[in-house]
Amino acid sequence: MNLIVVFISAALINNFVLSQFLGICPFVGVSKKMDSAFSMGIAVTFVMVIAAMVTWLIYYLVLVPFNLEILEYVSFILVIASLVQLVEMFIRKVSKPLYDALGIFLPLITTNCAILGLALYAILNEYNFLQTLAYAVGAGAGFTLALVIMAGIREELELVEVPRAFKGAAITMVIAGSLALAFMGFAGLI
Amino acid sequence: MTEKKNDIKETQDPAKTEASAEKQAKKEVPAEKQEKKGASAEKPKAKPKPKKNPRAKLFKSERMTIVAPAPHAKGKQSVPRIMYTVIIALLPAVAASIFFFGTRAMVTLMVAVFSAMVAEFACNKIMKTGVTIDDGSAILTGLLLAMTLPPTFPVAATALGAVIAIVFGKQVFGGLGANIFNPALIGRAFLQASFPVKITTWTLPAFASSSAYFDIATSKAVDTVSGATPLGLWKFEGIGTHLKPLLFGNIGGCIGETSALALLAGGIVLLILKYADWRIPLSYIGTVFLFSGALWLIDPSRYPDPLFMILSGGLILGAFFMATDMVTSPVTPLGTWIYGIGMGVMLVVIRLWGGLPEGVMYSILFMNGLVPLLNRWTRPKYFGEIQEESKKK
Amino acid sequence: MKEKPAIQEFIKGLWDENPVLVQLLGLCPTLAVTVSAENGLAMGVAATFVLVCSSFLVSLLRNVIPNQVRIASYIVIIATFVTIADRFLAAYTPEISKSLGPFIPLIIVNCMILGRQEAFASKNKLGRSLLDALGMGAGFTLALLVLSSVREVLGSGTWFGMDIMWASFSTWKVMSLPPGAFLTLGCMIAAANWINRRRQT
Amino acid sequence: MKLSTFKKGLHPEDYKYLSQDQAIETLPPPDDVYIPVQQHIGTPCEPLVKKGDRVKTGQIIADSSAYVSAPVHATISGTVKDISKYYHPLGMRETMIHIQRDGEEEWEYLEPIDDWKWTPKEKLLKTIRDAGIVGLGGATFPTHVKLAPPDDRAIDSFILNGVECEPYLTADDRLMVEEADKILLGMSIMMHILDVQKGYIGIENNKPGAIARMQKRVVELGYPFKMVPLKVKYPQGAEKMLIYSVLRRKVPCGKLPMDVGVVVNNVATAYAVAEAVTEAKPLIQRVITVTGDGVKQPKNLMARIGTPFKELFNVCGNVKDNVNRIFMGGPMMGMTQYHLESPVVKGSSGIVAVTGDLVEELTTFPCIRCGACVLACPMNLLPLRLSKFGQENMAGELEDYGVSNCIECGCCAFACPANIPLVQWIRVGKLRLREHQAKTAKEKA
Repeated sequence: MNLIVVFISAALINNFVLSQFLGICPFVGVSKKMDSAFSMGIAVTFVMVIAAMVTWLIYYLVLVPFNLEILEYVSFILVIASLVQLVEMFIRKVSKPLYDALGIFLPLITTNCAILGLALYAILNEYNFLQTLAYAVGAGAGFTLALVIMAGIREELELVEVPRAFKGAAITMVIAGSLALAFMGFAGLI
Repeated sequence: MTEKKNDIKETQDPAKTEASAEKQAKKEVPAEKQEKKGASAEKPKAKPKPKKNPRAKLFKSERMTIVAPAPHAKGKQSVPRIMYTVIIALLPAVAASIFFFGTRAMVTLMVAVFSAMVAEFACNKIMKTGVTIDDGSAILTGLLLAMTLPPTFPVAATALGAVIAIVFGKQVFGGLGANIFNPALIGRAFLQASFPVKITTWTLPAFASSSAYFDIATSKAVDTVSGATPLGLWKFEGIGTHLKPLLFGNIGGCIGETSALALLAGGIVLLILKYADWRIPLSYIGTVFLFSGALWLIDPSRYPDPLFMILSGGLILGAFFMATDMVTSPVTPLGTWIYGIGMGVMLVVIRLWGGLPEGVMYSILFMNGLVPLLNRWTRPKYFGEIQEESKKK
Repeated sequence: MKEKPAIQEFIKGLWDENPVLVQLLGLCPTLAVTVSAENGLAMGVAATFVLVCSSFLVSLLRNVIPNQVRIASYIVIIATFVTIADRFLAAYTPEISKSLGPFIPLIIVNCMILGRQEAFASKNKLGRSLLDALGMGAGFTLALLVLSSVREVLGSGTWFGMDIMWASFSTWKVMSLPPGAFLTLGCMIAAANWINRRRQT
Repeated sequence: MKLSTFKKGLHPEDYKYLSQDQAIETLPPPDDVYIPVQQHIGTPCEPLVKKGDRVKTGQIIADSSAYVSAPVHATISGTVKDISKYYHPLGMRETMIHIQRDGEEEWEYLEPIDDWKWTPKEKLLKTIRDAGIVGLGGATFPTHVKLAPPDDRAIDSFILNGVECEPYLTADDRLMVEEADKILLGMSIMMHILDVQKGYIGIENNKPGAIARMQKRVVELGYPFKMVPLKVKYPQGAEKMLIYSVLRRKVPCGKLPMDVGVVVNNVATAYAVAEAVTEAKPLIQRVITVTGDGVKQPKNLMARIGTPFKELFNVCGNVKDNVNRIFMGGPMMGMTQYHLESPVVKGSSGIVAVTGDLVEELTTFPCIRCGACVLACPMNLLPLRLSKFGQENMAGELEDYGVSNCIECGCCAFACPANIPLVQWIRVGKLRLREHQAKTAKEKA
C-alpha cells in the first residue's frame, strides 16, 4: 500500500514537471513531436529507475558509512553521467531499434535535472530501497505523462494561429500552467 | 405549390432589385457585346446603360454571378448561432439562481460577462485581429464562469477570473477555436487556487432557513447566511442532503450549481438541437452513477448514494454545458466516450478520496488536456479500411 | 574577423542572449525557487557564483583537459563549486538554504552553466570567459528577480518581505503555486519575444 | 419498413418539387452547338473533322485509338464553323467543335444490331463504344470499359443507380417515370454483357413515381430485378455508398466496385445503351434538369450535347434578375458557371440557378472542432483535420488520415457551422500529397 501511495504521489500529486519543476528543459525542448516525446519519456524513466537504485546504494552503502556525505553531489552526478554512458552502450549492443528510438535522447538525460533531483529527493525523503524504486517509476510515469500530454497539445496547436509572441516556449509555459491547475485536483488524494 | 412559391419570390424581387439597382446596372454587360454574338436569341432588356466596369469585359454572359467552389448549399448552423443558443439554454438556470440568491448573484453574473467582453475586446485590439465579441463566445465564457462562483464572491475577483479566462484560457492560443482548455474553467481554477477561502464561502438561498427539510439551516443563527454545499457537508461533516432541494436548487453552492431541474431543461434543449454531443453527458453522468453506485452497494454507510452524487455539486452544469464545449471536447465518437468515462472516474475519485469536496472542474480540465491525444488515437477507420485489413489476414 | 569589444561579452548576457528569456536555459530553478524575491536573488547569486568560478577554472584549464572527458570534468568542477555554495548558504543563511532545498545542488545540472562551459569558457581566454560568465549570471539573476518579484508581490503582497500592497488587497495564492510560475514565465518570455521583434523592425 | 441506407451523410433540403412533375420536353436542335472533344475520363480524343466540313447528326467527329476513351458525335447536321477553345462548364477553356445548323436533320446511324441476345458480346461492347456512351451520372467513365472487367474479377451483381441524391436534380427521376422500359432494357443488355444474374435497382424514397413505375414495369415485363427503395440521404448516389446501401458490401480503399463483384450504372446510361443497341442511335442528347428558384419555369429538357446553357434558360423563361449563382450539376458537387455560352456536355445532369443572399454564407469563423463534419462524412474521415493538414502542407499526416479516400461529396462543408471551405482545402491537400509522393518517388529513383 505504502508503495502505491509513493507511486501515485510521484506520478500525479507531486508530478515532477508540473509541480516540482524538474526536467523543464526537455519538457520544453522535446515536446514538439509526439513520437520523440514518448521516446524521451521512456528513456528518462529507464535511466531514472536505474539511477535511483544505484545512487541509493552508493549513499547508504558507501557515503554514510564513511561519513562522506559532502561528496553526495559530486558522486551522484558522476554516477548518473557514467550510467547514462553505460546505458547508451548497452542499448546499442542489445537492441538496434531501441537505440534508434532512444539514442539521441540519452546524452541529453545527463543534464536532465529530473534524474539528479530524483536521487536527491529520494535521500531527502528518507525512502527505503523499495520506496525509492516506486518513487522512480512513479516519477518517470508522471514525467512521461506530462510530456506526452504536452506533445499532443502542441501538435494540435500547430494547426491554429498562436499569437506570434507566444509561439514556442511561451505558449508551452501557459499550457504547463493550465495543466498544473488541472493537476491541482489531485491534491489531497490518498 | 410551385407557382405559389414563385409568386412570393417575385413579389419580393422588386424591392431587392431597386435597392441594388445601381449594383445591378454595373453588373450588366455592354449591350453591343451581346449584339455581336448573333446566337443570342433574347434581346437585352431595357436597362440603364452601364458606366465603366473593367470586370464586365470578363463576363460575356448576361449578368455576373458568384463563382465559388461546391457545395453551393449550406446547412443552417453557424458559430454565433451555436454560442447564443447555449447562452439561451443557460437562462433557466440563471433565472433560478437569481430567484434563490437574489440580486447579489445577478451582480456577479453581470460583472463576469462584462469583464469577459472587455477582455476579449482588449485582446482583439492588442493582437490586431478583428473584433470578435459579437460571436457570443466571450459572453458564454463569462456566464459559465459566473455560474461556477459563489453568489457573494468579491466583484474584483470575479472580474479577475473573467479576464484570466479570456486571456489565458483563450486568446493566448489564438482566439476562438484554438484553445485547449475550457476558458471558463481556467478562470475558475485560477480563482480557486488564488482565493481558496473566499471561493468556498457559500451562501444559503435567501429563504433556505425557513425550509424544514434543509437540516443545516436550523443549526445556524438566523442572520448568518453562509453555509456549506451539500458535498462539503457530506464530506467534512457527514451530513447528507435530501434529493428534493437538490433537484429544485434550494441549497447552498455556486450560482449555477443550484437547480438541477433548470440546468437539465437547458441541457436537454441543447441535446435535442445537437449543439451538445449527447455522448458526453451520458458517459460522464453514467460513469459517475455506475462507479459511485457500485461503491454505495458495497458500503452504503461510507459512500453516498449515486443520485446524491449526480445531483449535488456542479456535475449537471459541467456535464451539459462545460464538458460539451465543442472546442475542448474530442471530435471522434469513440474519443468522446473515453473522454466522458475518464471525467466520471476522476470526479468520483476526487470527491471520495481527494482533498476537495468537488472535482467537476478538475476532471474536465484534466480530460481537456487529453483531448488532443484522444483525437489522435481514436481516428475512425475510414470507409473500407477494415476490409482491407481483414483481407490481409 | 574583427573581435568584438570585451564589454560586449558582458552586455549580451543581460538581454540579447539572456539565458532564461531567450535561450530558455536553466528553467527548473527559475520556476521552482521564485516564490519570493529573496529566494530568487539568492538563487541568482549562487548560480552566478558557480558559473563564474567554474568558467574561471575551465578557461584556465582549457588546454589541459582532454577532449574526451571534458564534459565529465566540467561536471566535476561545477559539482565541487556547488557543494561549496551549498555549504556556505547552509552555514550563513540557513533559512534561505532550507527554502531553496535541493535546487541548490541541482545547479549542477543547470544547463545554462554547463552550456557556457562547453560553448564559451572552453574556447575563450580567461578575461572574456569571466566577463561572459558574469553577464550570463547577471542576466539569469535579473530574470529571476523580475519573476520572483511579480510572484511575491501578487502571491504574498510583499516584496523582499516588506508589505507593499494596499491593506484590502487579497493575495493571489496561485502565484506562489506552480501554475502561477508557469503563467508568469510564459508571459515574460512572450514579452521578451515581442520586444525583440519590435527592436528588429 | 426501415429503408436501407449507408452510415453518416446528411439530408439537405432537396427542392425536387420544382421540377419533379415537369415531363421531359425535347429541345429542338439549336442553331449552334459547341462540342468539347474531351467528354470522358481517360485518353483525350482528337478532332476528326476540320473547319468547313459538313457533318451529319450522329457522325463521329472526334475519337481516340486508346482503349479508355469514347468517341464524340456531331449532335446536329451542319457545317463545322470553327475548332478552337471555348468556355467549358468545368471552368477552363477547352477545345470544342463549333457546328452551325444548316437545315434538316440528316442522321448517321450506328451499325444496327438485329437481336442483341444472340450478338457476340464483343460486338455489343463495340457498339456501346461507338455510341460514345460514358457514365452519365457525372463521372463520365467510358461504359464499355466498365462492362468489360478483367477476367480475374468475378462480377455477381449489377446495380442500377436511380438514386439521384443531389438536391434539385430530377432528370433521372423523370427518365425513369417516362422511359422505364428502355432503362430496364438497357439494364438487361448490360447484365447480359457482364453475364450477371442478380440485378438491383436503387432508388431513393423521395421519388415515389419512379419507384412505382419501375416496379410495375419490372413485374409486367417479367424481369428478375430487385427494387431497393433507399432512405433519402446524401450522398447515396456515390458508388461506394450505393453498394453499401444495397448489398452491405464495403469497397476497400483505393479499390473499385468490381473488386467486390459489383458494377454500378446510372439510369441515364442504361437508357443510352438501350438506344444505341436497339435503335442504333449514338449518344447525342441527354436529359438535363433546368431548375432552381432563379429559373422562372423549371423544366426537364432532352437537349443535344453542345447546346449552350443560355438556350436552355431561354426555353425556361430565362433566369430571374436576382440570380446570384448558377451551377452545373447539383448544389453539393456542381461547378459554378461564369459563362452561359458553356455547352451541355455528356456529364451535365442539371443546371441550377439560385437566388438568395449569400453574404452570411461567405463569412467564415475559426474551426471550433464541433465535429459536425466528422458526423457527416460518409467515408468516415476527419475533414477538419484533413483540411488543416492541407492548409499546412503536412504530407505525412495527410496520408495517415487517408485524404485520398475523400470523395469530395461536400457533406462536411455543408455541415460546417464555421463556413470553412473544407472540400477546397482537402483538394489542396490531395494535390500536395500527390506532389509530395511524386517528389519522394523521384528521390528514391
